[in-house]
Amino acid sequence: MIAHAPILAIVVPLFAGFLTPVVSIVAKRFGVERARDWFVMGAAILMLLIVASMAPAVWRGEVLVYKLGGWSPPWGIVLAVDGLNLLVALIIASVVSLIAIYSVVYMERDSGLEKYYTLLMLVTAGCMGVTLTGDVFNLFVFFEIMSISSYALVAFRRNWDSVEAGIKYMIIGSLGTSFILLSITLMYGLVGSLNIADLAGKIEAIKATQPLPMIVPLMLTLFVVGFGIKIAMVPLHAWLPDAYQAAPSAVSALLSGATTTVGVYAMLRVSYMLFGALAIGTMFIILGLVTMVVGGLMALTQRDLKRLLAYSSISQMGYILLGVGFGTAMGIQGGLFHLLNNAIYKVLLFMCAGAIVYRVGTSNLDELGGLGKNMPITATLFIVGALAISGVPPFNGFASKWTIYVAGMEAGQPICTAIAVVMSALTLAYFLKAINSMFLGQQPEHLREVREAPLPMLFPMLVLAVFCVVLGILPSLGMDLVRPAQGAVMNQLGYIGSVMGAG
Amino acid sequence: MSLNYIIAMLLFTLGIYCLLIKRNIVKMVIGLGVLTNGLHLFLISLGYREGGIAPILAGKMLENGATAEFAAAAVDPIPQALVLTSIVINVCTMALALSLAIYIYRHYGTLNPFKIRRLRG
Amino acid sequence: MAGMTVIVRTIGRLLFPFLFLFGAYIIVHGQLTPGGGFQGGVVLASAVILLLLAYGMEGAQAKVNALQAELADALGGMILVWMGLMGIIVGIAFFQNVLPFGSLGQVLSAGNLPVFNLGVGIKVAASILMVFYAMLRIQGGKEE
Amino acid sequence: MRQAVALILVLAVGALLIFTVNAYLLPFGRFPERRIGGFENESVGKRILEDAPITTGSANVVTSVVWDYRGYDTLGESTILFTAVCGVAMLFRVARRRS
Repeated sequence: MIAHAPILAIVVPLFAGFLTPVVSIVAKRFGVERARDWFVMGAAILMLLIVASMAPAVWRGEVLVYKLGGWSPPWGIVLAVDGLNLLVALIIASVVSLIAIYSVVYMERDSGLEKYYTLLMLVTAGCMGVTLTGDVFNLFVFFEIMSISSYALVAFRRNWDSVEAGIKYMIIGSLGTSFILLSITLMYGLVGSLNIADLAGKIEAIKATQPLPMIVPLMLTLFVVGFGIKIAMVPLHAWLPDAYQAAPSAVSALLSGATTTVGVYAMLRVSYMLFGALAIGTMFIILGLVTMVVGGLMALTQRDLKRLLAYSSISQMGYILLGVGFGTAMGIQGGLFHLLNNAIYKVLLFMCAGAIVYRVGTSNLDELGGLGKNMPITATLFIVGALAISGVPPFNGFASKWTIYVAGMEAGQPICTAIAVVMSALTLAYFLKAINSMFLGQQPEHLREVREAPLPMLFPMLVLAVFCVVLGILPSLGMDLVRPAQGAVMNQLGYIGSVMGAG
Repeated sequence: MSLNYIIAMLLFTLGIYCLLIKRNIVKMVIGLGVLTNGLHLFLISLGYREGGIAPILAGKMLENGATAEFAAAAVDPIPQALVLTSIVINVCTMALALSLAIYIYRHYGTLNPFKIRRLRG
Repeated sequence: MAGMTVIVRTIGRLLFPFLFLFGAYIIVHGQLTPGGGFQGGVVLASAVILLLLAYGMEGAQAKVNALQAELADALGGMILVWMGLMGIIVGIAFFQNVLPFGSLGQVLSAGNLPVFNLGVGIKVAASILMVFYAMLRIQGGKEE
Repeated sequence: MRQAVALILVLAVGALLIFTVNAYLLPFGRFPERRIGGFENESVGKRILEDAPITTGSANVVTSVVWDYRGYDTLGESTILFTAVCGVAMLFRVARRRS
């Protein structure tokens, strides 16, 4: 079965998605509605195990190539798993498993839960498909699965805010995916192939012609705009705060932990693999700085917890782009490590916000206060997450941000490093403000009776907080996780060779 | 310069223009449709060859087993397959977008995206 | 939905079997002629939607009700999934052809392809019907 | 004002696209040809046209691409259909709040 692991990692959530409506009908008939939740949870954990089973081979430096339908690389679709894919797949599978556990209690007051779980599994299948595929059109198809199900999930509660956020996200997101499709079309017209490795080799040859054909930077721009919408790079970020604020917190956590990670992955894979030698580093540095600064400044003025987290999410994307943009081994390593850490503490923070919304019913900072006494565990976990995201030692955010700073100094970009340090301090400032107005200070009368969040919600939060601390104390552990991915980003020829050689 | 490419790209940009300028969500969704259809037209045009036949083995060629002759005459099948996929994706996006538009109208009583602004800051 | 005049109703009733047959033809001849599962499925769905327009919700639900559509959707999905998995079970690769090819140009040829077309035809017809039913449920701004 | 800016932006994008497409992609109606790089004989579509009737047994090459060479894409496509149906059904669900 190990040989089929790449396809099974996609097929398990996909089939779980197809089966969830059937399972919930059957479960309802037998009066055990919870069976549906257990089924989804089981599928997510099974997926995590399958992804983990690929790890030893990939960390040895192999590229796992799976030929769908038995067609050799350029003719059919292949799945190709190298270090980068594996890291992202691990992040997604873990995040989804934790969110499946968290949703059991958090979502129990909503109607239409079988649809929620179906869409959750389909988002997962889409993320996995984008992550593991080695074919650029297939990447687009699964990107659409991921996008369409996340549009639906954002609008899940159907109230005023969420339909507004849903339609905004949908229109902006669809524009982005059509840019991606246009770029894929141009590639097909240019070289007549759709396989990423094959395209990489051929575009490399085209780039060698003098002068550089204008179509190559055009395709790159279209890809960056398309994926940039998904990761909310700054001029394209308008949808994100609305979507994160209006969606249920579990969905906000999913979007910040899984879909943005996939967006970064797709951007890295496409830009470094297909357009490696162009000046993409400088472009990423500039975009990263702008994203970081604008996201941070906007977060300062927010009065809603989830909106604040959304803007800080934008700001963290800037760090990742900055680290990756330095282009050195250390910079890419720092950027990918930050990608991992961002998924961990961002999901943690959104889960804490969800716990507060679950108990109090609002995420407006003006209406909260003095909750530290009532919800001590949630408060502690939120503070852990907030310190981690602000880059305070000994938490994981510090380790990755430090790597990015060092990489920046080594790459001869002290100004970028200085801006990043300042923005990190700013992050601490607005998180302190949020902590102050939520957990400290005057407690309004109506919050006296608030109780601690239930255990099934606390458990995934605890797991994530433990990761925050462990990766902060032992940063080398995280570095070991990330190093194969960094090797994969920089090893274009190896990837082409392994995939094309598999035929 | 070929007319097919130009018109396809014009449709694409017309769709973008529609998305930027229209003040009605349904019209924006129509713009999205125009944009995608431009792309489909472009994709199909990429695989065309002068005087080509549809990539379906039929009639005399099928009886004679003339696959080599067929391969030299038929148009590219891959863009057609991609367009089939893309059309379905487009239909799905539209179905969901129009459903959301129905909900928007029920809540807000308007389809003007500039009036639908509860979330801000 | 109330339904329409007697002219529309009569023509709808007369056309329904032909549309259904045409849809089935497109699906079954997917590997021989232009068309296939998606296109045929849409034609099948349009046959039922014609009834829906002519006779209203009840007329269409008498042929295919919402639960049947949901089950057909699941059935179509399962056919695709199982044909895909057959490749793994037989021991080659996901989506690999496992059935014999037959002779080129016959209705029963091309291995897995007719089965896939059949599955996706059922699935598309059911899905499009479900979208229509779901949207009609809140017709007039009021939930049923 | 907004209209003018949008119009100029769109015209610029359109002109860029039309120029690039005509300058670098294959000339219309010359399918296996490629303008730069000389990948004419490596075009995937060309090879599939030659092989498909034999390797998949289907007379309709588009169907054999849709369901065999790129069958996995089509599985994704039907998943999208399922997703959209699920999303629409989710939006129009009858709310039955638990007490």
